[in-house]
Amino acid sequence: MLINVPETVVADGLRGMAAAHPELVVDAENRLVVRRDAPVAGKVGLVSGGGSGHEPLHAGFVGPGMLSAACPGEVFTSPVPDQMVRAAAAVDSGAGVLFIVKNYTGDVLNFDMAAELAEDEGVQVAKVLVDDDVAVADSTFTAGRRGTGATLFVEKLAGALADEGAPLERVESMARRVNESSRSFGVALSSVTTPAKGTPTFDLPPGELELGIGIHGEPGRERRPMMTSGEIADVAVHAVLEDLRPTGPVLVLVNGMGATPLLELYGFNAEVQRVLAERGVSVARTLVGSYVTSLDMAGCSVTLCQVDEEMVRLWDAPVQTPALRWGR
Amino acid sequence: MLINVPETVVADGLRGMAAAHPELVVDAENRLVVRRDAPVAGKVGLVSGGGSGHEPLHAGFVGPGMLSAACPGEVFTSPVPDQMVRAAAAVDSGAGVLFIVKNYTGDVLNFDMAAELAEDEGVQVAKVLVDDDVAVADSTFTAGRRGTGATLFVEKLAGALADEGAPLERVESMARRVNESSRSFGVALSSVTTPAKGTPTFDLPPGELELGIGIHGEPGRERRPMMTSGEIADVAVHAVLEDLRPTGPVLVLVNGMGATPLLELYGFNAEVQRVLAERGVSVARTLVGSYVTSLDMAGCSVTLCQVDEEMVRLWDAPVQTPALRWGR
Amino acid sequence: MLDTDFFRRWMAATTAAVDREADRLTDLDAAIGDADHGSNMRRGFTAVSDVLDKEAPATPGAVLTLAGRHLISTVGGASGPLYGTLLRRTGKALGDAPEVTPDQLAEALGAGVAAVAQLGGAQAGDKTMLDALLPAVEVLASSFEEARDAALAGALATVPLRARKGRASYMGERSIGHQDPGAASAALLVGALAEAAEPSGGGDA
Amino acid sequence: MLDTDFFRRWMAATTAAVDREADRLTDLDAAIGDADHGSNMRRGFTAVSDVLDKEAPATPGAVLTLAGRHLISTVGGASGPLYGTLLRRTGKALGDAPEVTPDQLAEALGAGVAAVAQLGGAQAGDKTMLDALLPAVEVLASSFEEARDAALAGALATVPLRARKGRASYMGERSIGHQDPGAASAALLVGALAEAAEPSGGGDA
Ligand SMILES: Nc1ncnc2c1ncn2[C@@H]1O[C@H](COP(=O)(O)OP(=O)(O)O)[C@@H](O)[C@H]1O
Ligand SMILES: Nc1ncnc2c1ncn2[C@@H]1O[C@H](COP(=O)(O)OP(=O)(O)O)[C@@H](O)[C@H]1O
Ligand SMILES: [Mg+2]
Ligand SMILES: [Mg+2]
Ligand SMILES: [Mg+2]
Ligand SMILES: [Mg+2]
Repeated sequence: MLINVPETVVADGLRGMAAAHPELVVDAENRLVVRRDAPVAGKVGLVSGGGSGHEPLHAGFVGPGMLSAACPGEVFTSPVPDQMVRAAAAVDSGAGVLFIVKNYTGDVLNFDMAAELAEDEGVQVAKVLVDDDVAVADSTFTAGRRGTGATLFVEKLAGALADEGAPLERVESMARRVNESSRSFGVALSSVTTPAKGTPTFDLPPGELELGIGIHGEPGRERRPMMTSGEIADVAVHAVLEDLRPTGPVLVLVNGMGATPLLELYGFNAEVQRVLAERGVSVARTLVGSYVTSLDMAGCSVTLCQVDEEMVRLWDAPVQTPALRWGR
Repeated sequence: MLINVPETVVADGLRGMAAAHPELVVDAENRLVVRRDAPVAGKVGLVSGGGSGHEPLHAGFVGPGMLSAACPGEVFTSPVPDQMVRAAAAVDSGAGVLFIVKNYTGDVLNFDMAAELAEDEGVQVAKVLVDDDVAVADSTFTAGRRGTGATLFVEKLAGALADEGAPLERVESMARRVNESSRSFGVALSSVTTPAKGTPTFDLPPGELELGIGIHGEPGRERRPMMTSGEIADVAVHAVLEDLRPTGPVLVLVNGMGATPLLELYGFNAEVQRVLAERGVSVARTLVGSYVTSLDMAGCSVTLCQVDEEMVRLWDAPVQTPALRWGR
Repeated sequence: MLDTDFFRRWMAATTAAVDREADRLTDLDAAIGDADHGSNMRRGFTAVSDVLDKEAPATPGAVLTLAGRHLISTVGGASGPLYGTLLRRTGKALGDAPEVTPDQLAEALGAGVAAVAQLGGAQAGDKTMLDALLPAVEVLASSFEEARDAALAGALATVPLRARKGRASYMGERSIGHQDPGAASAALLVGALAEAAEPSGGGDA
Repeated sequence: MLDTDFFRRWMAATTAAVDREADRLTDLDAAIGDADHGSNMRRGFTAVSDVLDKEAPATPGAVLTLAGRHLISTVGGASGPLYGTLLRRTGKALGDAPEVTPDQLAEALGAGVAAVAQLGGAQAGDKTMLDALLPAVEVLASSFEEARDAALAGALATVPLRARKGRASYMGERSIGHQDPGAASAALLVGALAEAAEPSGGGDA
């Protein structure tokens, strides 16, 4: 691992991010990354956050057209309420703040506490939960589906709408609609090694893979002998489509888990597109890259989001963040 | 590995890239990625290429403000002359073409042959060699220093100058100047596994690292017990500065080799900036990310490029490629 | 009677136990979670010990509410708000008495555990920290040793359970056969009561 | 006399040998290079065999120039231009005679090897394919078997050498103790001559 000591990994990362991104305010001590021009008058603020180790999510999505601020927690550990309260205060222009929360017990509890505290301080707060991972049964027997790749879609589309000056309830309902229109499925080809533990979280011998993994090194639901990229695309896309059943065009995110070479990820995208074509699903836009990662895990995930014209327009809208940048 | 069969890795990757980047012409059969609007009237064409497995280098740098075309070879194998000849024909507007060649025997020989053939077809061709890796002694006992991270600087700055309409000889001399002003040093924390071989190219037990590695899984010059991120920054930056001895500000590229988490890379950047400050070197701009990679290798490299005002202006100039995008 | 110092010793003994057992807690979490429970608990209780040294709260209730607030502000994850709420609510239930009886503590901790159940929505048998806390609270009024044994037994009894809450629930059937890390750390917290009550004092106190 | 068919058999036998030995060549390249020499050679000679089947060139010289051109167009890396040049220049030196003597072949291959040395700038002892090709050319006029043995001995003699050219040169001292992959493949090419000369014909011919 390229680290000093496990205890300073997040702070070190933030110091290094500050040096590379003078266009952001990076507060390494308080664990906060904020758009330099926040609060933007009249604009709804978007705050997200979660455990570190998923970079560029979330801090890499802070900037015009996407998040107003991000709160990075310890590695794979959701941030504490103090961070979100501070972030809300920093980005609220009076138009209110939307918390975008991935559905993990820790994130939900900490953001809930933060929302209460921020409201005590006079900030109007709305919350949206992201829960797109079809590998988790959404039932009374689980904590509900996990939030993974759809987070990127929610942050991008809601961020674009907020930049247009939409009020909090419209931004919130767009965020909710994006989440409801999105589903993901992930596959691990290797385990992940956290700085604190120093050895792989689970044993995954070469020649085997885990289907239905999350982004925290949780083992998946099923282990199989190695499959080809085409077979993996079949499994992942079918799993997503079974749950989503889109009736219109989709946004596609073909996401690398961290250690998967871009060359392989592009090859996997070719297979994902094949399966979508076979299933008659039309593709509005495709994004390929390692955006919602799990440290050094090898593997990939597929996220689909059914979109209408407004959503495509919001996707295409200008964005200026470290990790996503286009338009204008 | 997320692949179908080793034989189709490059073609599969290009098909997937085509689906994700309609703004580029991706010719999977002829192994060519070209700016859609090429040839641009009056503009010098920039063609680069090399073995695949280093993505986003080079195809991810094709677009306005950077390369006109890229020629991807087999994994870690330089492309064949036919590709460069075809690329030159596709991008030449009459203003000539610059070949940007990383200094490896294979790349040099294939681009040399291609230059001869393209000139036979009436294209004016200039060539610039990139050889920035200080880990290789540049002597009669080696094939000369390898080309690594400086390639990104050469392609960006020469690309920006070409976009301004500069003639071939000025673009060529800028490319040469950028290369002469740049030095790199790389470190591996794990080996690399190529699709063709399927097992790690060299043995690197956890808890050890290789100093002075290249981007093809060649073993480095020295093996050491694991070091902290700060110690690695000391070694890498000192090695670069010893050779470069900058007298003015520098561009900094803190580059991941493929499997290094962005969180760790940012942390490493904090250490690189510390060493530069200790050595009194002022930093003009910093780029952090996995740009010149070696498949699934864990590790990092540092590239410094001494710059004057013109070079900073060219760095800041708009660029619209899959991997680098800013301005305008 | 349990005075303020007893509560400080309790927190100190918990900090020492969590520090000693951090790797085991993380390994348990690696099996069915995300391999951070040990470092989460260590980070949190180190902060608790630091702030108790600095601020020296004057009552049992104040010790626990301060500890709880600091867990919430430093741990994150699921365990931060849950353990933070546990101690904060227990502390609040103790009011501002300078000393409390074991019965009062048992009752207050019962309120704290109920708050955890409400916040997290978990029930007995869901394979969470509640499976160690609930049986401990029931016997706490009898003796700290009995509570410690009940918590430990409760933690071990999570092994055959299938998780229904928290991260382990994602694994479905595959969560069976592993001890819940939060139940294991809850057993440490309860066990530290007995240590704090020993004449030698608990932990580094 | 060596007719056009002999040259086709030579190429076929080389293709078969390279195919058989591809993993070994790649392993040699993994030790001091980038682990692609086997797949490079296999890709190239597969293309050569395909085009020879399709185009059926009429003279020994035409067989080799066509083969060389296809190696250049399909191999890439350092070995593509070098092996391509070797066969192309050898073919050109043979002119358009319908049959050639072993002496003529020896002389022509000498010209091909000289072209390789010029293109790559390497000399004997630099730990490259030349260390197998140069000794083979010297004895080729005597017999194909002697040439095969000389090439093999030359390839093995690269083990103690320190590389000065190509990718292995980056390793400096650490390149010592490994056989050069290009020298090993050159020994296969030369060895295939003897196979092609056997009555049974070489490879899949
Ligand atoms: N809903 C819940 N109710 C009670 N306890 C829970 C709940 N969810 C999780 N836990 C407890 O939290 C523990 C995990 O804590 P930790 O690993 O620190 O947080 P995270 O799961 O966010 O990584 C679990 O072992 C379990 O005992
Ligand atoms: N300058 C040179 N002259 C002669 N042969 C060379 C030279 N450079 C490399 N070679 C040969 O090429 C072989 C490597 O070929 P290959 O692995 O296919 O290409 P690459 O090194 O580009 O990966 C080396 O083992 C060596 O024999
Ligand atoms: Mg966690
Ligand atoms: Mg190669
Ligand atoms: Mg955990
Ligand atoms: Mg090679």
